[in-house]
Amino acid sequence: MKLLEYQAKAQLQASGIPVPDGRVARSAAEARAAAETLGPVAVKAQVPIGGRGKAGGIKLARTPDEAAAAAEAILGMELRGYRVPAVWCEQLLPIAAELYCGITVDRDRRGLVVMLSLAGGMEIEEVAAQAPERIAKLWPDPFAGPQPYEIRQLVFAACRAVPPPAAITPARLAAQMVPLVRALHRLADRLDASLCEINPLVVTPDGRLVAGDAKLEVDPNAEFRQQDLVALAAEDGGAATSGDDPLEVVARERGLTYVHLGGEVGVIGNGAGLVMNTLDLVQRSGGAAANFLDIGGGAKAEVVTRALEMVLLDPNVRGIFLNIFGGITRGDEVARGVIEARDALGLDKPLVVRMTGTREVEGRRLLEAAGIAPAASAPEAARLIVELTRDGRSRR
Amino acid sequence: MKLLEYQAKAQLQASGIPVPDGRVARSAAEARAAAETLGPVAVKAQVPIGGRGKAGGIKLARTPDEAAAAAEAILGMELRGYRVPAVWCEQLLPIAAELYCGITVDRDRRGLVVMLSLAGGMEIEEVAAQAPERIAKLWPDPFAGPQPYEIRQLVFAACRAVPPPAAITPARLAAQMVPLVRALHRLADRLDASLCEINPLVVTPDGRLVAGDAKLEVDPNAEFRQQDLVALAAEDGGAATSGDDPLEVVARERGLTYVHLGGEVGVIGNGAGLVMNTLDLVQRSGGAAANFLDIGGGAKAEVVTRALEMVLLDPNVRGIFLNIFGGITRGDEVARGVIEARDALGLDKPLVVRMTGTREVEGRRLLEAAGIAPAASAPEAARLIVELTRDGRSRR
Amino acid sequence: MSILVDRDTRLLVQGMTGGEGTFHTEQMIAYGTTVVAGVSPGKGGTTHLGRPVFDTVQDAVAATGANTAAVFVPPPAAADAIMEAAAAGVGLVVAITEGVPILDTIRARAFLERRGVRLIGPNCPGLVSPRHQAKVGIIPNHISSPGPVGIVSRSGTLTYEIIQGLGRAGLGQSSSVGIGGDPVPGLSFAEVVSLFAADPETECVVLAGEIGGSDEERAAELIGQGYPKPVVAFISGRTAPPGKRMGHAGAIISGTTGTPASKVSALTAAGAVVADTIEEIVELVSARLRPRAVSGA
Amino acid sequence: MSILVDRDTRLLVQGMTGGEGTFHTEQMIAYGTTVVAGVSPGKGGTTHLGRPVFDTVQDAVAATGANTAAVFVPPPAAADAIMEAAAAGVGLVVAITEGVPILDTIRARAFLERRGVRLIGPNCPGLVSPRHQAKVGIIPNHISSPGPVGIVSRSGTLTYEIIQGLGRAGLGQSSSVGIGGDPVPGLSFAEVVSLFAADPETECVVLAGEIGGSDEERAAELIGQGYPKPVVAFISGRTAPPGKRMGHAGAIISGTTGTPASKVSALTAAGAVVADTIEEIVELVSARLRPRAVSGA
Repeated sequence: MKLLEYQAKAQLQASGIPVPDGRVARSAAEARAAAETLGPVAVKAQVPIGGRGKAGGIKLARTPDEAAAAAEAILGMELRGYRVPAVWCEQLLPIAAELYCGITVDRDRRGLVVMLSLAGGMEIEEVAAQAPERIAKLWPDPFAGPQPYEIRQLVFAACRAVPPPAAITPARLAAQMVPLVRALHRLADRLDASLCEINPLVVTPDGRLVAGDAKLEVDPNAEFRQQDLVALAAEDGGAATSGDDPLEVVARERGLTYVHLGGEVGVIGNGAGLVMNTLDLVQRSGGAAANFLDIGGGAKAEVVTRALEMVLLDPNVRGIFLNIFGGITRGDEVARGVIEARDALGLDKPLVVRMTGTREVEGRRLLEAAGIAPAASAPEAARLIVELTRDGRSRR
Repeated sequence: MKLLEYQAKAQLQASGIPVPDGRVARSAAEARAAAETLGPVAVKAQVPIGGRGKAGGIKLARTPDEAAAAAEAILGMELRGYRVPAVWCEQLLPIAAELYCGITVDRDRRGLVVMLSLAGGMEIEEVAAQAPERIAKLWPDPFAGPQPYEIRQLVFAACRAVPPPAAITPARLAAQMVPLVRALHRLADRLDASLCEINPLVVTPDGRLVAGDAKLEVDPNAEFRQQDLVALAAEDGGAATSGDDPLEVVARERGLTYVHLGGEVGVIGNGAGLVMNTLDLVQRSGGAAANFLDIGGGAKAEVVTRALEMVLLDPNVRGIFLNIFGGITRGDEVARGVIEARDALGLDKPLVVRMTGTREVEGRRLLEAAGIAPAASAPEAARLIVELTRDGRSRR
Repeated sequence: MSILVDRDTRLLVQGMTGGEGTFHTEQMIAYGTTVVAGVSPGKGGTTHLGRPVFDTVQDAVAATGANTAAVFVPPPAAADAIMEAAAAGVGLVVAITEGVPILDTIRARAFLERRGVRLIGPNCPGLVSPRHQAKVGIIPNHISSPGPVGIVSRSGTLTYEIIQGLGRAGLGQSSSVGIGGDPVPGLSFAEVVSLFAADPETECVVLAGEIGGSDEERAAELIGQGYPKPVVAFISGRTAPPGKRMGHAGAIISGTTGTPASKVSALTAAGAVVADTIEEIVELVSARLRPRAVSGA
Repeated sequence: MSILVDRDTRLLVQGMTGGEGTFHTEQMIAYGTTVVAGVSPGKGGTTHLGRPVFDTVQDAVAATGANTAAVFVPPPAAADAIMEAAAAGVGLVVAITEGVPILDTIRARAFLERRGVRLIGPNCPGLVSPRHQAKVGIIPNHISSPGPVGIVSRSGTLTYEIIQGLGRAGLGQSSSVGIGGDPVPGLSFAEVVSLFAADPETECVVLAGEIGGSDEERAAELIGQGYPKPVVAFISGRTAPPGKRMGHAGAIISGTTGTPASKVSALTAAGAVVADTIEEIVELVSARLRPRAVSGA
C-alpha cells in the first residue's frame, strides 16, 4: 500500500521532519486559492509513481492564475496508467543541493537499512547502479533503532563519498540528520513502512534540510494494525490504487493476491512458488497465463469460490487451471469450493484441477462425485488446459 | 520531580490506560460543578504523598453538596507538610479487587523492573516486606521493552502467587495487562520516569482494569529534555513542591542540591560522598549540621557564591564548613567564589575552608591573600567549625 | 541423527488448540513426531490431543523438556510467540504462520540470532526427516520417504511437488526443509546447505529457489567454495511478472541480484546443475545418485 | 600489568576540545597517560593539545589504535558517546559526565555488557594506576603514589581523601577506581574487587561505599566466599538524612538493603574490617600491610 506524496509529507511533518508548506487541490479553483495563500508554487500530480516531473505531472506556477492553469492541465491526466485525482500545491523551495535519504528493508542484511547520499535527486538510481559507493548505509539494530553516533558516522561517510555543498558543513548536516533519521525510522517502525524515502532531501541555501518529495509504502502484512493508513490510502477515491489494472483493483478489494497477465489460461494455486511454477508450466506447454492468483495456505472452500469468480471476471479467460498441493490447505475444502463455485457460477469453461497432498483422497472423491476428473500431474494438467483453451472445447 | 495524581492520570489516559472520569477543582464551587456532571465522586487532595486517605485527604461525596463540603474541608488543609492546592473529583469505581502495578529502577538489576501483585492497595509495602514472593517481577530489555510474552508470564506468575478474584480470569487479566504494561513502560521511557505506579489497579466487578491512583516521578537528570513536565509540575502554583521545606524550595529554584537538616553548622562540599562524610565528621566532633549542600563536580566560582548565599538563608546557621577536594572542581575557582561571596554578603559568621586537590596551591594562595586561612585537614576543619559555632566566636 | 529434527526432538506446539494447530498437530503425532505439549495462554492445565496444555512456553519447557517449538499462532501474535519460545530455551523454532509483518519478523529473527536459537520460517511448511519419523510443520505425511536427498526450498507447495516427484522415482529424502517465502526468512539457503554438507544421511542436495532477494546467490557462493555433495537447483517464477518495484530504495538495495538469470548463472558458476522443471530435478538427482545407470543408459 | 589501565592504554578523549575535556586531558598527558586522539564531531582533521581530533570514534580507533575512551561530553549526549566508543571497538569506557539520565545509562550499560566492553561511571572520577603512570579521568595528579593498596569507591571526592590519607602515611596505590555515584553504575564494587583479587600488584583492598543500593552487599557476598586479600571497608553517609522515598516501588525493590547498618554488617560478616573514619582506614590498611609492626606495638 503506497501513500501519495501529500499523505506521506503529512506523516513526515507530524514526525517533526521539515516539509514545504502546501495544500491539496482537487480543482483549478482550489489550486488558485492555494497559490493565493502560498505564493509561487509547484503543482504536483498526486499519483504513486516516480518521475512525475519528466512525465509532465509537475508544473511551476508563479501566480494564482498559473496555478489554476497548471491544475487544470494536470488534474485528470493519466500518468503511467494512473488518472490524477488531486494536485499538491507546494511553496517553491530555494535549492542549494539535493540529497537522498531512505529507509527500506534490506533482505540480505535481514533488517532495515538507512541510506544517505549527497548525490540525491532524480538520478539516484543511476548512482546506485554506477557508483554505489556514493551511497552511505546504516543497518540499525531492530530493537534500538539508529543511534545518534551511527547517524553521525553515516553522515560523515556520505560526506567523504560526495563532498557536501557550500551551503552546509558536515557537522551541521550531522546535527540535522540525527533527529531526521531517528524520526524517519520511528515513522517506518510505527507505520510498518517497508519504504520511507525522501528524495530529494533539499538543502536550502541557508543550510536547512527540507523534504522535497516523500514516498511511504506500508507492508501489506501489517494492514491489520494500520487501519488508519488503510483508510487514508482509500481517501481521495482510492487515489493510490485508482490507476491500477481494473481487475487487480477488484481483486484487492476482494482480498485476493491476483496479478493480471493478459493470456487466456486462468491460473489458481496455493503458494506463490507453486503458482509461479504453474505459470512456467503453462508457458512450456505453449499457453499463456491470464493471471497469477495465489489462494495462500490454509484456504477454505469459500476462498476457492471467490478465486474462481475472480478469474472469470477476465473476459479473455478461456479455461482455468487450478493447481493445489495441500499442506495447510486441504483437498476436501478446495474440492468443496470448486464444486460450489461451478454450480453457483454455472461455469461453462474448461476447468482442469490438479490436486494432491493433504486430504487429497477426500478431495478427489468429492470432485469425482461432482463430475470433475482431477488430472494426474501438474505437467499433464498444464498440457490439458492449454489444449482445451486452444480449441475452445469445454471439458464438461 | 513528582507529578500530582491528576497530572499522572492524564498521562496514563493519553497512553490508553483506563482511568476514572474526573475533574480538578480548586474551590468548593468547582467541586460542586464537577459532581453535578460526574455523579457520586471521591474528592481527593492533590498532594504528592501516599496514604492520603488515612490522613483525611480523601472523602466520598454522594451529592454535589457533599462534594462542595468535602472540597471545602480538604482544600487548604495541610497533609504531611503539604498544603492542598486542588482536589481531584473522580467518579466512584465499583471495586472487585485491588492490584498493584509499578515500574521503577531496580538498582541491583541495572534496569527497570515491572512489578505486579494481585495483593495491591494500601498494604503493598507490607506485602513487599512480609511476603515478597506475592509480587511478580519482570526485568525488560532496556531497548526492546517488555514483550507480550513476558507480560503474560508476569501475569500468570502473579496469579500463581495470589489467586485472582472471581471477577477476572488469568487469561482475561493477561489480555488487558499486555497493552497496559506496554503503555506504562513506554510512558516511563518517554517521560524519563524513575517511578510509574498504579496502586490500586482496580478490577471492576465486570472484569475491567482501571487505574485507581497513579504516581509518576521524573528523573531530575532528565529535566533538560522533559521541559513540558517541568512546566506541568510547576502549574497549580508549584503544587508538587509547595509543601516542602521552604529553604529546600528556594534551593531547588536556584538549582542547588540542598537538604535542610536543622543544626547550626552550614555544610558545603563537592560530591555527595564527601558531603555525607562531612556531615559524619561534624557529628563526630559534637556538632550538628544545618544542611547538606553538594555543589557537584566542576563547580565554578559563581556556584560557590550561590551556595554560600543559600546556606546563610538559614537563620540557625552559626558558621559554615566548606569542604572541597578538587578533581573536576578547581581550587582557584572555589577560592574566587568564596572571596566574592564573603565580600558581597558581608559575611560575619565563622567560615572554615578545607581545600585540597586540583589547583589546590592556587586556591590556597588566593584564600590566604584574602585573609581566609584554609584548614589543614577535614577532621581538623570539622573540629574547628564545631568549636567556633559552639561558642559563637567569629574566625575573622 | 538428522540435521534439525530427529527422535530426540521434543516438540511443543504454540497455538495447538486452534483449528490449524489441532489439525496439523494430529498429523505430526500420526507421523511419529514426539509432541510433548501445547501452549495456549489461558488454557494452562487442560489437555488437548492427549498432550498437556500450558499458559506459557516457559511452563511447557519446564514441565516437559521440550526442545523445539512449532508456531501456529495468528500473524499479530506470531513474532511474540517465536521470541517466547526462544526465551524459554528451545533450540529450534519453526514458524508456520503466514502474513507476519516484516518488521515483526526482523525483530524476532534478531532476537533469536542473539540467543543462538534457530528459526525456520515464518510463512513456511516446516521440515521433515523421514528416517527419524520426525516432522515439524505441515508437509503432508504421506508424500515423504526416507532416502539420500536433502531438499531446501523457499516455497511450501513446490517442496511438496519435489518430494512427490522424487518419491515417484523411488528417491527418498534425508530431510526436506521449507525455509519460507517471506523476504526475511529465518534459516537461509546457505545455512541449510551447510547443514546438509555435514549430514552423513544426505548424498545429494536439491535447492529450490525463487525470483527476488539474493539468498540463492549467497548459497551459490558457499557451494562455489568446494561443496562436497552434488547440488541440483531449480528457480521458479522465470515467466512470472517482475515484482512491483519498491521505489528507488528497492533498486538501490537489490542491484542486479534477484533476477532468475542472476540466480541461475550464480548457481551454475558455483557448480550446481540447474533444472528447468520439477521432472528435470528428479532426472538430475537420479543421475547424480546413480551415475552408472545414467551413463550406461 | 595493572587491572584496567597501564602503559598499553591508548586513550581517546570524547569531548576533548571542550573546557573540561581540555583541562583534564592536559592533566592526563602530564601524568603520563598515552592520549592518542580526541573526538569532536565536526572538528575532524584538526589538532588539539598536539593530538589529532576525529569526527567519530570509529575514525579515531582506525587511525590511532585507541583501546580506551574517556567521555567528557555533556549529559544529553553522554550515553550515545559511551555506546559509540564501545561500538568502535575500545575495551574500556570511562564516563566522567555527571547528570546522565538514568534510562540513558541503563541502555548504554546494557549495550556495553552485550559487547563485553567495560564501563566505569558515569558520574565518576575515573581511575589511576600510579606505577604505570596511567590515569583516565579527573583524579588529581599529585595525590597518588605507587604502592600495594587497591581502592574502589563510589564517591569521587572520598576517593581523593582516601588516596591522600594513605599517601600521608606512606602508603601508595596499585590502582584507585572511582566507580561513580549514580544509582546504576558501570563496573560494580564486586567486579573491581574481583579484578583486585587477581592483581599481583594489589595486597590490600579499600572499599569505600555509601548508603543506598546494595552493591556493597553484593561485594560482601563475593568477599565472603574466601577473598585472598585483606579488605578494609568504609561506608559514608551514616548520619545523612534518609533519601527521599521513591513511592511504594522503592521500598518493594530495596527491601532491607541499602541502609548503613545493612552494609556494615554484610561486610563485617564477610570478613572485611569496617573503618569509621578515613583516618581509621589508613590505620587499618597499615596494620594489614605491616602486621608485625602492629602486633608488636
